[in-house]
Amino acid sequence: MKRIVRYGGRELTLEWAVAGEQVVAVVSEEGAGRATEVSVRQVEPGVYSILRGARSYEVRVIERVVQTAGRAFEIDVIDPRAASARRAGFGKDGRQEITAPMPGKIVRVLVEEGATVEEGQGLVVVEAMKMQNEMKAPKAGRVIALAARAGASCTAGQVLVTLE
Amino acid sequence: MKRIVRYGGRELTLEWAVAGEQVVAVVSEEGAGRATEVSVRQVEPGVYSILRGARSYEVRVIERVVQTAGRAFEIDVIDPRAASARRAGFGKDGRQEITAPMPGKIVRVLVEEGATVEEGQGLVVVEAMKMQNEMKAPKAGRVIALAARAGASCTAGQVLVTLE
Amino acid sequence: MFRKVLVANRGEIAVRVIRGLREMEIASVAVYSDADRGSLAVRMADEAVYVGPAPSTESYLRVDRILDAARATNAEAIHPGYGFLSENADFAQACEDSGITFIGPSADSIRRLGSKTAARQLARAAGAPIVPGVEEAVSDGAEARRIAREIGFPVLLKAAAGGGGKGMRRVDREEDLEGALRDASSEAERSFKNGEVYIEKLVVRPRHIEIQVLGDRHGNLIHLGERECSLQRRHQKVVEECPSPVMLAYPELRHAMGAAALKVAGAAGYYNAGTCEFLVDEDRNFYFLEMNTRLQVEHPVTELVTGLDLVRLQLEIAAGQRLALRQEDVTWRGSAIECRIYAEDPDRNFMPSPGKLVQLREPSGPGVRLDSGVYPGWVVPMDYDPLLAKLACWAESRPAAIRRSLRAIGEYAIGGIHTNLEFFGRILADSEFEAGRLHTGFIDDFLSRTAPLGHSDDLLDVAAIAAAFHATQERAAVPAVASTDSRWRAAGMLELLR
Amino acid sequence: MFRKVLVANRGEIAVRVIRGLREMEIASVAVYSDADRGSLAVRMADEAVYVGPAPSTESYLRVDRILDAARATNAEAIHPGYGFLSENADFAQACEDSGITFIGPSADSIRRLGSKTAARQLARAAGAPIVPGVEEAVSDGAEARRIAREIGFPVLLKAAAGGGGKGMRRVDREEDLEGALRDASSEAERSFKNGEVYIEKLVVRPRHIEIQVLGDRHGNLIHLGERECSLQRRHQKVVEECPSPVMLAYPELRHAMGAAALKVAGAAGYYNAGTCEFLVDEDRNFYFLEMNTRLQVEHPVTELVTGLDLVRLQLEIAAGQRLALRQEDVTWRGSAIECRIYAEDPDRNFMPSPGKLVQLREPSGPGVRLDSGVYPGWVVPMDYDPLLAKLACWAESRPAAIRRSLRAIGEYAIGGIHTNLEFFGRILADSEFEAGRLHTGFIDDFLSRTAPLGHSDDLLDVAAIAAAFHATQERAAVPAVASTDSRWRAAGMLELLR
Repeated sequence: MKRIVRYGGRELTLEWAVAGEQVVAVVSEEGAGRATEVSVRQVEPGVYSILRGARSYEVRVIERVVQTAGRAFEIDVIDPRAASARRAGFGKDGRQEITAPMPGKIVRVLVEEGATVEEGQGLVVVEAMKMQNEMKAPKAGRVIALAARAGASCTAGQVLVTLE
Repeated sequence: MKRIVRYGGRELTLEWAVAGEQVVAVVSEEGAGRATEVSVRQVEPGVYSILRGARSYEVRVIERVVQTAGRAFEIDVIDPRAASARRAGFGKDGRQEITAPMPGKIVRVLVEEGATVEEGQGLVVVEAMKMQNEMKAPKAGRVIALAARAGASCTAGQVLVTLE
Repeated sequence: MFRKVLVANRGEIAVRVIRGLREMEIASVAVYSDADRGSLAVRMADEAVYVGPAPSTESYLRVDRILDAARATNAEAIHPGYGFLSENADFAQACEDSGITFIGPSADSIRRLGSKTAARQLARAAGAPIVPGVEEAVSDGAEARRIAREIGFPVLLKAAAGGGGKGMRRVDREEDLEGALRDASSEAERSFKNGEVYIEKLVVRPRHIEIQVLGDRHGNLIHLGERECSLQRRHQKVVEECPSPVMLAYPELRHAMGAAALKVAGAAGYYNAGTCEFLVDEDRNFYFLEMNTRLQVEHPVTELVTGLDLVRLQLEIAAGQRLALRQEDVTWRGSAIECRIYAEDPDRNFMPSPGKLVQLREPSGPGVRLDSGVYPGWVVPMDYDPLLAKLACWAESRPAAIRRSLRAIGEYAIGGIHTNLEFFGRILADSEFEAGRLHTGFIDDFLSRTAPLGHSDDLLDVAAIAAAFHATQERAAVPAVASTDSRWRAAGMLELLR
Repeated sequence: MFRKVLVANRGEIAVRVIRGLREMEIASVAVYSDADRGSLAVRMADEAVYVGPAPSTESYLRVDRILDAARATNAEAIHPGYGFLSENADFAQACEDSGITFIGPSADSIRRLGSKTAARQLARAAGAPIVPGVEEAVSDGAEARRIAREIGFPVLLKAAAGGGGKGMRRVDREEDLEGALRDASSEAERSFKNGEVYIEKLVVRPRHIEIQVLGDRHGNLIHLGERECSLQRRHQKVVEECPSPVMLAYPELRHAMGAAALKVAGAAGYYNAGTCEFLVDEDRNFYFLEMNTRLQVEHPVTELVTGLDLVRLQLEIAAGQRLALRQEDVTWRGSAIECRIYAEDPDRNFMPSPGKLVQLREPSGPGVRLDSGVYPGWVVPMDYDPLLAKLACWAESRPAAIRRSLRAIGEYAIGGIHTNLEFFGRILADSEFEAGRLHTGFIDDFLSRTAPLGHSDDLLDVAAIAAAFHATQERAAVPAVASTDSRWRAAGMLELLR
């Protein structure tokens, strides 16, 4: 089995073979490879008990999030054949999108479309779980799109304001 | 929806309709029917929160076993169309089958095939979880079949000895 | 004693009260909004009554619906928990008017203590020290500026009816005053239906220490010692402990502050469990801040150290019983630390993180108490405060309690939403924390002086293998049962791959 | 202190020790058989080493493999837990010979106390009262008959090397003696590799009360009070508590029995945690039975009431530290009750019930301590003893501890296998139990004088609806999210169906 694994800026190539619950894997990064043998047992849905030598790890996987040893990794696993597809990224032009940091409710909109704003000026106030968060302008500019209405609810990552 | 429900010696007929998570059901037993309305929410796999009026019940279902309010019911749910099929029972002839009460290991066989035994005489000793249980003859008779071998493991309900 | 009690709350505190009721063989009635039909409280209660849509203003804050639910189920008393209607004098009054016992102080006590400004006047009159500041609510920016100039920046804006940091703002520069005042007031209005805000002097590097008091309806009043709650973020408590490290060094401070707390409670004719909050400066001067006239979120650390059951005591007091306990009967054994597990993302400025709790493994074993309001598969609503559970660990000494907490945090796994679990792992392992050098700015300092946990490539490899395995699981199935020899079989392949 | 310790055990006690080690910042090494690769202990330990096939004689009882595992991981000490090798003097010796600290008493102490016959001689010499009987192991039936006639029926056959009721038989009639002797001896041989069995007089309606002792390697020896373990089935303890109800009425008995226990331990040159078991008759005469030279299954009740951590004390003692604790420092606060949750079917004569644990909800909250060795999805092996977990509840008083235990049992749900959970619900609600009138025959009496819980048709209807719903779920799907109005919508249909 072979997969490409992306974590932070890094890209690892993983090749492994399975015998029973023994897994022999080679992790290579920028040409250099390290071989490793582990015993993998799925103990609960998405929960793996991994023994590497005597060392015992409990690893929890939910979608991209991998938790182990009190740390959380955000890992993308990509089938080499599909790898290219996932290369997309945001092309950075002059525009700046202000997105909702969490699912919640828009309690106040402090600017209007077309308005020019200072850096750090408040744009929108979002509330979730009784916590208000004021979205500030990351830089001076003009509001070219305003998708936020007071009283409306929003999802995490939803674009509320676009500056130029 | 309609189902036949068997519990202990009793047979209930259940008819119900669903609206959202409201369930209106009529339970009839030997002609007499009682109507009831409950709110059913599956909160975990096989776990149901049921509100009947204000009364709150947590009900856990695993195969035939239904646990609620500190009690366990063994309930068979039968589709009326298939009902007849489930009517089978054991025809009681002179024979008596002694079955393993639990999965375990046969540690000792105390009789031989063809031997005649007294009521209460020890036949086979089964061990599981460090607990030994001696299977005794429920009545006097002759061993006509002996499926138990010392050292062999057995499953719950497996026939070990047949008396006549 | 009551035969049936309604719990006018949700989440972990509703579960806590339901447990207490069951242990007293009192029937419990939960109330629930649309968001909470499947909540743990509803699952555990003897009865449950629907009180409206998800927004608390349409359900948990609706006095009429709560009272209707109590009447419909013939509940004899109502336990308000904390937050929501717990410090609402009109609600307490409405309960009594409809012949239902409010499990809390008198409406009159709540009124006299509910507004911080009034409470501080009362405290000063009773002879308890208070923070320099102005006790009248301020409305317009001009007045605010005048007062702030008087007592000097930095100042603190606080909601008069507030609690839990809502409607609270620190203001360091005059130019920020107006905006902060507007936000604080509107947040206060939204949270407490009372926009009143006042201004006070900000004590530098203070400890936040509170005293638990307990009084019956016959004038008996005692204190159960302190809780140190200095670890806060956005004025929201995060870690609480008993005893306070400063009291371990200066035991007499417990008695001095206890005496001050009893003065305040006594002056307010207080009964029920209540909490006097103080700021303590570096010279151990203490200033009364406010009194919370209900069960405190962090009551478990007091229960663990004193061996008392505060919920049961509340019920006995509400039923008119006399306190069997005298001050000299109260003893403190060992040390307890509570961590508030919030649905929030420490890596993204602690943004709330509602959503489905896909995986859950809860800690247990010696000295571990978990008061949780969640279960695997529960969808954490975005409509309420982000508290999921409280992890309270007891041990013979503070260092042992810290190590036990770290052990329990290591066992605790929550998947599907972000939580501050890992953050607690870092805080409790911090040498400043272990040294007990705490103050309300501790967490901000901590965040600025420390970095998130690093990791070895070995650990990354293990994580990567698990992720890849999980992703391809359907095809490369993991056997459910171990095969004895497989353990040795694969050795050869290692060569092959090298 | 040690840097790394191997835990030569499995199940809940392995988890308990691993937790203790983590709290002392000592690395833990678990060992596992084929049946335990996915066990909670393996998941929680820092390291885990495979020691063989499922049968304990090929894994957990293999001295050579345990020692190899310790050497391979550079463990400095071995904690044996209870059962398995914990009371095996040769193992203790083998550890010391290979330079690994055995966390327990000296091999010599184990030898002197390991055989009950030897232990009783030692106790008598030390001036502790013992049960009338014969101290030599009996082999053939003729000798057994002679002795039994001497002391009179009923008599008890006990494995000299035994524990936990294995190789133990009550014999009421002479004609049953031979068969019982054979069974007891072979069971003893199988369980302890020592078929020695002896005979003693059966004390009628005795309480089983034990004293926890604690000694260091410098001759300091104290006791931590008693545990009442009278509730037994097939000589297997089921419920244990501290304090004993009889000591609540007669506190001086604790000190008398404590003194006797210290005599025995002192005479054996004992160090580590240990337990002296006594029978107490209705006139409160007590007789020394045996000493368990290891951590006791039911140690949590002592920890809850004394506030001490027995595992940590064991480790400190094994590391050669002096006991900081003096007898007068030991205090007892409140009351604790432990229920042993077994995989067994009360409706079928408590037959073992191994298999897959499909559902699991564990209790928590105030005063609840759970020492569990299982998790949802775990397959309980048939190769080992059926103990799944220990539920220990603490409260200010015995009645409160009983009600708290009942509350916790109500929260506790185990699905997929049979357990004795419901049985505990009945026992703890029993008036005889509440009155504290306990004796080793209590459970048999209880079973004969009580009937299983009944139920109303209402409850059956609810169960039936859930079952039918579950069976048809795929088709009549239950919405994951509540629809507000549906609550009112269905009303009409009710008419329709009538």
